[in-house]
Amino acid sequence: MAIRLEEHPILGVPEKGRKVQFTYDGKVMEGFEGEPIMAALKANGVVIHRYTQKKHEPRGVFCAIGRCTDCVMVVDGELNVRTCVTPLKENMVVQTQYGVSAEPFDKQ
Amino acid sequence: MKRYDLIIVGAGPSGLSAAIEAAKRGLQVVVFDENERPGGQLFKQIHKFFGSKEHKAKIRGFNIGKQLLEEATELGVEVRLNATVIGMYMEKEITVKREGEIEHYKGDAIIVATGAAENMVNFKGWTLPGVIGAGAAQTMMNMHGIKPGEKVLMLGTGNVGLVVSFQLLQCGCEVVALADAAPRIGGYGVHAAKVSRTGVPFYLSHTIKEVEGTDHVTGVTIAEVDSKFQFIAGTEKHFDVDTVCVAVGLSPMSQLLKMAGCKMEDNPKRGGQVPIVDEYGETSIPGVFVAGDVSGIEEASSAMIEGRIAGVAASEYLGYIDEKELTEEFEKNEATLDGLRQGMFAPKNRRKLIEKTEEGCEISTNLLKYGFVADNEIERYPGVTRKAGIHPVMECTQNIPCNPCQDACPKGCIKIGEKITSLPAVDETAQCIGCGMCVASCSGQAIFLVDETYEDEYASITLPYEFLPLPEKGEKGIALGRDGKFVCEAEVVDIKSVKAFDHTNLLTIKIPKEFVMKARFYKAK
Amino acid sequence: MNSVNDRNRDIGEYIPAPDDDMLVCRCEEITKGEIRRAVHEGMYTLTEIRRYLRIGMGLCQGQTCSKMVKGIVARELGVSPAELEPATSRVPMRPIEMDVFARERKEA
Amino acid sequence: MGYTADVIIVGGGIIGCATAYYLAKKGVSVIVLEGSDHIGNGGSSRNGGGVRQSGRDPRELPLAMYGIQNLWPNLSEELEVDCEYHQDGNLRLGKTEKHMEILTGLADRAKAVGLDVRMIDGDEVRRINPYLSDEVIGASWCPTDGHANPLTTTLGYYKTARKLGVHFISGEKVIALKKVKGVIKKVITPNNTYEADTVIVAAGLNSREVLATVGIDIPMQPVMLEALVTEAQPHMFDQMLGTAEADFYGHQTKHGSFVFGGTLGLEGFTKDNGMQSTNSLAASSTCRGIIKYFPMLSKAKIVRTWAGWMDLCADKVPVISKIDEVPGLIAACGFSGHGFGIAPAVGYNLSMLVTEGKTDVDLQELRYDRFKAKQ
Repeated sequence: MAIRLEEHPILGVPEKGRKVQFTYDGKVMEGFEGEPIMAALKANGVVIHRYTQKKHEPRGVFCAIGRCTDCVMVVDGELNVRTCVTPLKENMVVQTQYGVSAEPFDKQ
Repeated sequence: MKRYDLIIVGAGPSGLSAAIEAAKRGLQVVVFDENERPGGQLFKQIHKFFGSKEHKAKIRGFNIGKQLLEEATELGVEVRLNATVIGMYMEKEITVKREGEIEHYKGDAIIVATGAAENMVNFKGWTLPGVIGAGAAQTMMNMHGIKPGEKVLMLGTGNVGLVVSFQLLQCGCEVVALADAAPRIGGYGVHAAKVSRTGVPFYLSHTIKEVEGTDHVTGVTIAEVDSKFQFIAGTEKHFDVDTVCVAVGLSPMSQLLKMAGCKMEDNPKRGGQVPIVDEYGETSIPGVFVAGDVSGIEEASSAMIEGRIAGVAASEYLGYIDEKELTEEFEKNEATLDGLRQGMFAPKNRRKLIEKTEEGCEISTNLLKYGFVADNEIERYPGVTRKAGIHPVMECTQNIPCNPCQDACPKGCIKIGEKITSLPAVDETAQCIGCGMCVASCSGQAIFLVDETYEDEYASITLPYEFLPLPEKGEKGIALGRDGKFVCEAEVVDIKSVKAFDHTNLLTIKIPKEFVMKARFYKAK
Repeated sequence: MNSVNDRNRDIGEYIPAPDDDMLVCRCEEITKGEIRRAVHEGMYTLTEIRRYLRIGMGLCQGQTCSKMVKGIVARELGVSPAELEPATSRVPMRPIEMDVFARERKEA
Repeated sequence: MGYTADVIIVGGGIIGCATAYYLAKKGVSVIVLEGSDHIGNGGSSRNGGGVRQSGRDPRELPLAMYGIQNLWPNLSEELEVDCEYHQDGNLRLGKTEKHMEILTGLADRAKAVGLDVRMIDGDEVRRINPYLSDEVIGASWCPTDGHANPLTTTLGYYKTARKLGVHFISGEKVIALKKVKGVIKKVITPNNTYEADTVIVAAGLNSREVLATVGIDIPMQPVMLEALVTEAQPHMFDQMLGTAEADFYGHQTKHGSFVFGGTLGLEGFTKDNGMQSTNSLAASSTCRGIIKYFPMLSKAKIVRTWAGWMDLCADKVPVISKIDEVPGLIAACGFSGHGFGIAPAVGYNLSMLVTEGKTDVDLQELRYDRFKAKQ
């Protein structure tokens, strides 16, 4: 599934930063520096960003502009990072957030 | 603490317009915006704008954003990006989060132009990954070059729902359907028509019953609702989708104003909680103004004018201009604003069922219910005429404030007249040369060049085409009708992509003559 | 504006509805049923509902659900949504790290 | 609508709601008149949630101890709401020798009244709470202190009292009290006149103007305090925390968020816009204070800040007292920013005062007529 647009009929070829590596739950992935973490994850097929605290339900990107905070993940050890507005950096460590932890619920 | 004459919160269409007007009059102005790029929602709007020249019509939203930013910067406005205004306090103080620190600023005047936030509705499964706001879809596609999904259902047929559906199609996503609980399409008919002709079905009086999937969206079921919005059993329709996009309206993002102590009111006509303001946009706190969606949901073009009014008013408040200039400027802008607030979709006509156009033509009921004008309805409109030789056919069927087509035609074939909302009509005395400027200039993509005498057996249709890949000359495909259904075989005989068309390619197809009033879209085989 | 609000006035019985288990507040995972029950327990204002249930007190501070909550409460009370005063937003408009809050830029 | 009751309570904060609840349990009919639009809209829903004995003035300490021994432990079951009461101790932290002197003084006075509070060193502090920075050199430790959720507790009292038949009316601001034939009788609002033989004024700061209408004055002044709350964090500790300098106090809630109150140094001199708005400098100041003690919280995000006016009494302890000159009138106000923890005990004892004329806790030191000029 080609998620990234090679060329847009109106906007042309998307401008992107340099290609960098980051990890998602330990897996090495590639994305473009400066794009939101969310975009890089989506391009790699990741849609579940976290599981909720009470009901352990999956959540992903919802508003994509930093308001709803549903897309938060653990990034470089910091909790509740809004991945839709946080730029990707080289070697970032991105982890699924379970409640308020990067540890899956059965290990908490 | 750093103090400015004028602090503007929000670098969208209204904020930047306000900044320009104030800076022109000598005020020291700073604009803060939490986003990485200025322009607010303009940067997600890739369609051409409606309106007239002074409303920047036929320019694409993101280009308007760029123009405004350039103008503001040239005038010495400081535009601070990645700068989130986190609080507004007494004595017109704000706190801003920027570069990992908190900054304090005071303004002798403040204009709050924070725009709007998307409304949401809940349904079973609405929290699953893959259910997104329409704004999210726009952000992904137009800001980051990412497709929101492969197969998408759009909930909502207001302008946002329609425009975003078209944008999804432009990115190569499949839009399986548009659904809306309302019995009629809420947005501009032309926006609906350009989606419909690509083959996307509309389901009015339908809403989402359930989104399916365990850890992300795998399908959606919609069902018909009665006049009390209760589901009608047995009307369920299921679609396999990976994405559900929600576009159910906007609400003013007025929290800062309430926090600051401005008097507020709940005004459903303006979209929710809004500050109580005077005609210049001044709130109950002297020197605190608002402009744009934060004081009532409207189009970006109105937001720009409101911004200008507030910028001028702030200049007068601080003594940079006198009251006379304020009044003159106000009257000028107010007239422009009035121009936009006309027609079927004017704020005053919201929620009204309009049955006839200003010209007395019956409104297409098919358009309101299914997204396209039926073949037997189309010829009642003044822009739709038939004659020998090449000529424009303007399928513009609702009174909206928009007139670029009139100016676009170098030969004067198109008449709208003084009243900007009038439907375009053909001037029979003028001679069309087939240049296509009208086709490219129509923000609603509702103008076609038709030549019924192209060849003996064949007619040609020139249509606007904003998709990739572009078909090649000589390619054979099929022509679709306004309803998106197969009409006939078609051959591409010409493609024009010139700079003046601004990315609207003009595709000319050859079809058997009898389908000349039916075929309105081309699809490769 | 304060208006007289008699907490004994009859708003009828709480009647369970089939969609009571539908989530309204995505952040705090509060359902429609919880909101409806809270109204019948005497929480007649949006501010009380918020304080009682934590609805709108999560990461997004009610930006996503407040309009829906308003609709549900209004319906339960039998009033128009416009009559219900929204809860006042508070600083900061977006979540801010403590160390960022702690750093105030010195005068240039 | 009934306009008469056995008791009218002016003020629907936690004191009014708790008193109404305990009175209703005894079968007394009660009307509660709340001036603002919301129940518990003053300090009741704006405080830091401390249920402390340590650090209190000896005059109000007996109330605090009474509540913790008799009322708080079962409050959640009683009110059918999660009050989130935790009794896991209070650490009052010190970073300097001067801090330790202040703390020792406070501890000594509390011990004299029979409270288990002792001084501990930095290592022991970190055994109790390993998240504290090395800058902490010691603390006073009161193991029977704790914290609770002021919002659910206040609204829980309201909900349960309402269920027992207490008549609550909000948006009904009392503008005057009126005696009839020498005893209290009427409670007047812009809309209605209510009547009762007993009136309890528990209206926070507004109590002063209400009491003035029957010629009574209690010296108190408005002081704005601020608090803030973080996003939820993994569970770390359950103690209530404070500092010798009072630069912050707070705890981690059941939800996982940290609620902290803090000071700015300009208390008593700040103002608001009528919406109990915060000061632009306060949150930053509080965060700086917290980070010094809890460096690991520096990346925790603040999601909300708020402010509230406290009714600071001239001698910083409340008035809980019958008013001799106005038979039937009782004042319960001037809680000076530490009323939440003692509210159940105040409500319970006030209900006794009304129905039996006596109380379990001696309230003699909290009389309204104790304020005297210096000699």
